[in-house]
Amino acid sequence: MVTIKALVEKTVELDNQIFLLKIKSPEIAHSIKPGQFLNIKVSETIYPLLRRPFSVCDVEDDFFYIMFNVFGEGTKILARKHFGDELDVLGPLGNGFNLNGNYDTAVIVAGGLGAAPFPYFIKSLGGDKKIFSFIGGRTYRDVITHGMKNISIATDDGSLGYKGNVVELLNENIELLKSQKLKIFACGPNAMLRALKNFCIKNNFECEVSTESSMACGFGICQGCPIESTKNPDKYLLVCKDGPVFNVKDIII
Amino acid sequence: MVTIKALVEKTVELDNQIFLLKIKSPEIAHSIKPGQFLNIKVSETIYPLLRRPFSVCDVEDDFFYIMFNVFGEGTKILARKHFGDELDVLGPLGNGFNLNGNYDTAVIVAGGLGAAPFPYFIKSLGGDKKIFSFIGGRTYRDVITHGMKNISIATDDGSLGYKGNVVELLNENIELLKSQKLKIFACGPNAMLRALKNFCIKNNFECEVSTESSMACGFGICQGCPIESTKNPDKYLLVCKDGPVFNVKDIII
Amino acid sequence: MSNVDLSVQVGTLKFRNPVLLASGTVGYGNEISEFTDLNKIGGIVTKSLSLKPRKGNPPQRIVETPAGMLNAIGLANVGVEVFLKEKIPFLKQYDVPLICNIAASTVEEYVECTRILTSEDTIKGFEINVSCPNVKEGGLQFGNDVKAVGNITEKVKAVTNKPVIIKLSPNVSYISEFARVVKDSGGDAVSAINTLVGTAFNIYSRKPKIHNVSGGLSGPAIKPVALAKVLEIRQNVDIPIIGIGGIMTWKDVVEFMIAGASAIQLGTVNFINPSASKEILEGLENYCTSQGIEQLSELTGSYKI
Amino acid sequence: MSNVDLSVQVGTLKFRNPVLLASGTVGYGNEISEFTDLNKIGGIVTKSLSLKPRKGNPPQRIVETPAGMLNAIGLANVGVEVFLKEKIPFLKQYDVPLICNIAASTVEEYVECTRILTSEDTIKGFEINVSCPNVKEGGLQFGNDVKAVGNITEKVKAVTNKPVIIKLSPNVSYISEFARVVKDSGGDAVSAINTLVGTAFNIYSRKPKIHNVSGGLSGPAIKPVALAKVLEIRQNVDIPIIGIGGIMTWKDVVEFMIAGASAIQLGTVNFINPSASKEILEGLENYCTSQGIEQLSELTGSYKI
Ligand SMILES: Cc1cc2nc3c(=O)[nH]c(=O)nc-3n(C[C@H](O)[C@H](O)[C@H](O)COP(=O)(O)OP(=O)(O)OC[C@H]3O[C@@H](n4cnc5c(N)ncnc54)[C@H](O)[C@@H]3O)c2cc1C
Ligand SMILES: Cc1cc2nc3c(=O)[nH]c(=O)nc-3n(C[C@H](O)[C@H](O)[C@H](O)COP(=O)(O)OP(=O)(O)OC[C@H]3O[C@@H](n4cnc5c(N)ncnc54)[C@H](O)[C@@H]3O)c2cc1C
Ligand SMILES: Cc1cc2nc3c(=O)[nH]c(=O)nc-3n(C[C@H](O)[C@H](O)[C@H](O)COP(=O)(O)O)c2cc1C
Ligand SMILES: Cc1cc2nc3c(=O)[nH]c(=O)nc-3n(C[C@H](O)[C@H](O)[C@H](O)COP(=O)(O)O)c2cc1C
Ligand code: FES
Ligand code: FES
Repeated sequence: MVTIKALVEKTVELDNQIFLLKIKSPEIAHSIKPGQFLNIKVSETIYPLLRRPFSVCDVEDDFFYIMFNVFGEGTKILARKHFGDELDVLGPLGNGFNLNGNYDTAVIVAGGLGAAPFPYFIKSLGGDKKIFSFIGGRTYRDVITHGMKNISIATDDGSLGYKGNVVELLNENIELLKSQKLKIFACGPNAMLRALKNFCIKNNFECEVSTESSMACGFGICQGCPIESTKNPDKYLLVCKDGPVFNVKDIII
Repeated sequence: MVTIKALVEKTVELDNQIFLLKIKSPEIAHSIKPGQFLNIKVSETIYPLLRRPFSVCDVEDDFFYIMFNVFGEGTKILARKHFGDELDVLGPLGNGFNLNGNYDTAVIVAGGLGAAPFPYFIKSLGGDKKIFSFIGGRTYRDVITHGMKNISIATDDGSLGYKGNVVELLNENIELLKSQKLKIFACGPNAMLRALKNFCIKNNFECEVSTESSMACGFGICQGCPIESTKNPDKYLLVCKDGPVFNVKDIII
Repeated sequence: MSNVDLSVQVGTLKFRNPVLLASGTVGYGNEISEFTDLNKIGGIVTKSLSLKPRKGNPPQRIVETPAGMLNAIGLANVGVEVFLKEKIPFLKQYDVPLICNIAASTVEEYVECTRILTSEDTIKGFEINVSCPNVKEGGLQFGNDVKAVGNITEKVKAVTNKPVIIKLSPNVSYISEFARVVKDSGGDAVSAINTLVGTAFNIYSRKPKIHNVSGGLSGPAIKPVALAKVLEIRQNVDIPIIGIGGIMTWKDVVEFMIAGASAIQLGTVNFINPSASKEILEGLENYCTSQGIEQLSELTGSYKI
Repeated sequence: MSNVDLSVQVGTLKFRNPVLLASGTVGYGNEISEFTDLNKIGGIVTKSLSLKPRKGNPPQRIVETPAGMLNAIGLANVGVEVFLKEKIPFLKQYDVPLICNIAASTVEEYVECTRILTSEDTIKGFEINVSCPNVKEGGLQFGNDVKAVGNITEKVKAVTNKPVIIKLSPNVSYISEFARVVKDSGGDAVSAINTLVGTAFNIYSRKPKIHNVSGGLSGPAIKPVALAKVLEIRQNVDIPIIGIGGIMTWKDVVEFMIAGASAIQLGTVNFINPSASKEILEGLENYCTSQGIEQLSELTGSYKI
């Protein structure tokens, strides 16, 4: 965990207004794990005041990538960064996905920008596991397939792939899934994670999810990012420190 | 008086860290007079919150220039503007110098960045008046001669030109000055303007000075920029609306 | 034009839309009229007027702070007489409700100002400034004294038939106590908030950056505080509220209305974007259309807590 | 190292420099120690501790605002017992004065917490939080009640020989009245300020952005208000002040000291720049050198008004 002044290498705009920012930082690139995140100060001024959390999207040599869309003021500023601009990056933060375990098939479930952590995840998984990627979005414009493998798509409006949500699509493929020794890795909106949790419990699938929360610090000092724990109702877990990746059974979404 | 989104044409750094910003705005370039100023929003965000006032430094066709040094956050941001960047400009504001009058010689007295309004002033004066420019600074680094004519220099530390302040230098040249039908036009720090006022009263020289004040609006609605009037002690004048250029006799500096 | 009804009501005062311009941030309307069509805004509130002209505080009167500014203008104004003679004629040209803001050092002065101004037709109501932090006598003391605020409300109401709005100070423990006394004393509405007391020092000279030592903090920095004050009043007292504090965009206006404001005022933003009201009105209309809101006034106090 | 003496004194408490870390913004020191050398800072104040562990408020607990943030953590903490058992051992490793901040719902709970903690050597003093705006019982009510603050001060002092600092609420009409009662009741110092009450709404759902409805505003936005409160106390009551509110840089520290603070605390800045104290200490040293100041503590209350 360090704060680093890192230099922007380039900003790439994918189609449908998704941006990939390539940032140079050997310290982070060489230590970060898939599912971990970074808390980035997007300007040198007090506007915006707080850092912005982003999952590590990919890693190449001394560089790491983040993936985002222009949502509010912070991401608007980020999207305009050029080669040579300096960013103040705090990381690596949180616990990433646990790639180990007794499974042959990694099933990725991503909703919208929940796709962000998976390019690096897939790269880290190496070649010995099978990968199925289930990708959901409201419409075809929300579907992000960058860096994904073996892709099935669901859209709420049916404008691309299966018409329905991504958990319904998983259900459609339940026989295929049941035939695998699998572990599910998911990231996406809470509604999706909630449905997925029920699905996994019902089918007794192992599942890790990456969660989101408003954050100030990103490393455990502000207590701003509580998430309800199934094990201990008297104490919240912290998304930034105990997560952002949790076994889906450990949290109430 | 308009608010205009104007495009930056270029940013030039003179030596000694003085910047010239060339900005495209036919509306302003064709209507502004020397000594008038602009109130510029240097960022699109709320940081910094207020506009920043700058004298018009020069005008060329559809472009106008401002001259500044990096003083605080606002000017730091301005100094980094590139071709194509948008600025929100409010102007022309205030009353400029009165170029008319019964004089043959325009005597310019500028202290430090007080040099800013004079390139355009000199251009506007045309060829039929003589010009003497007296330029002061603490050291040689503060002396700005850009766009000036017929220059005499004073520095407090004697590192360039006359050793002493610029009003003392005027005094050294009192015989020459007295032999002219002159009008003095000045801009600079308050200490300089105060000394100059005494000098002009003593010698009965006509003199207009451009003053500064903290400002919020720049056009008369906030009452933030009072300056004491000699004629009416019960009411302040406003630097932004009644000035920034005043006959030196009308104000208490 | 769409079908959205932007009109709002504050007690008996009707405004074609909720966007008023705040006292002390638009003078008497002249300069801002070059940027804002006064015939389109909801209303305009004058700079605080006192019985006699006031020179105001010596400079420095203004200093920028993070997302805000401090001011200590000291109620510089032309006084009620010059106002009636020289400023009213300009304002008469427009079809815009004019609210006169009054500041005073004694209860009698509040009453006297109101009495003098009330016969002028162009004036549609009064906003009584009991909360200016930048003058030595009067001002803040009144604003921090529940009884005084009640007394002023009652006495001013007694000399005018026009609506009386009391502009409250945020520099108190419970602003709703003040709103309650205003209601109980016959006041028609409250404006919330005036500026927060703040200061800043020059670290080299060790002098306050503002000649008056402290000033009033305004701008986006104070928006969360202003919203909380509006909500506190709304939850405790049944009186119309004009919301003020840090409004920059139409979104801020919606937030204030949700929290309980019937109308709002634009202050500091006028210095930065003197045509803000135009963008704000467009934004409000689009918001209503997209949200299926027919009457903007439905928003008032519509928070879901 | 230069010859500048950065050490300061707050009552009988000595700090090697005025830079303390504020309650609730550094937990119990573990995480921040990766960025800030705890052996170099002036002191550390714990997250508010209560007698029993507290779960705190449900999310959303945090929202950004212009140059500030709202929080409603709800005093989530491990409770005094777990603190003594699990957190103290870590803090013991460092040579840094530890101040325990205590929050409670009743006077008895404040007393009981202090009594339990006072025997722990590592703890050098107490900061009593009578001013948290984010809990339903206790908290703000105490902070807005002069008598209650006096009573708490007296009762807590009675069970400890260690210095007792009362952390004051800014959400009151006259903060100096509270500082006075602290002094009169035997308190050793005051901390000013805790957060300002604020709120924010989602304009689409019309729900408060913060689950607790309102939260505490902190960060640069509140700096001018905090400075004015410190100045008000300094001008009216002879009691040491720890200045808090919006400090981001060494310049802010100097401003607070000029206004009257003997020491300061860093809050929100820790989230943005967790090694801020290092830069601040360097800045203070350079400032002193360039200004010919031999003892930083000379600055305290050195305003020229
Ligand atoms: C662990 C983690 C990983 C994330 N990874 C990614 C990613 O890889 N790609 C991506 O596009 N987004 C990601 N997000 C969400 C991302 O942080 C927000 O989209 C971003 O902060 C929006 O900032 P803004 O200034 O554009 O929006 P604004 O709305 O202006 O932000 C205002 C405030 O709200 C917070 N905020 C807004 N949206 C979110 C959100 N969804 N989650 C948490 N806080 C939010 C901001 O941090 C800021 O404090 C992640 C969030 C978390 C917690
Ligand atoms: C009519 C007028 C004309 C001016 N013309 C020029 C010019 O041509 N070139 C130039 O370099 N400067 C000029 N100035 C001064 C210029 O406005 C300030 O240097 C600039 O605002 C500093 O902004 P900053 O953000 O860099 O500094 P900061 O210190 O960060 O600014 C903080 C606040 O203080 C105000 N401020 C700081 N210095 C001054 C000052 N000297 N006068 C008034 N307000 C100030 C800023 O406007 C801002 O509100 C002029 C000022 C006025 C009033
Ligand atoms: C420069 C300035 C002058 C002001 N003068 C007055 C005044 O004369 N009377 C008054 O009631 N309020 C006055 N105010 C307060 C504003 O009307 C408003 O309540 C406050 O600024 C908060 O709103 P804002 O954040 O939108 O500016 C003044 C504010 C500013 C910034
Ligand atoms: C997330 C957060 C949690 C806080 N928790 C506490 C607390 O438990 N006890 C307390 O006395 N103050 C608490 N505070 C208040 C700070 O200690 C400080 O007084 C306030 O934030 C103002 O300083 P700042 O602007 O530097 O943040 C908290 C502040 C924040 C932002
Ligand atoms: S974001 Fe601060 S504790 Fe998690
Ligand atoms: S700057 Fe606003 S009145 Fe002059």
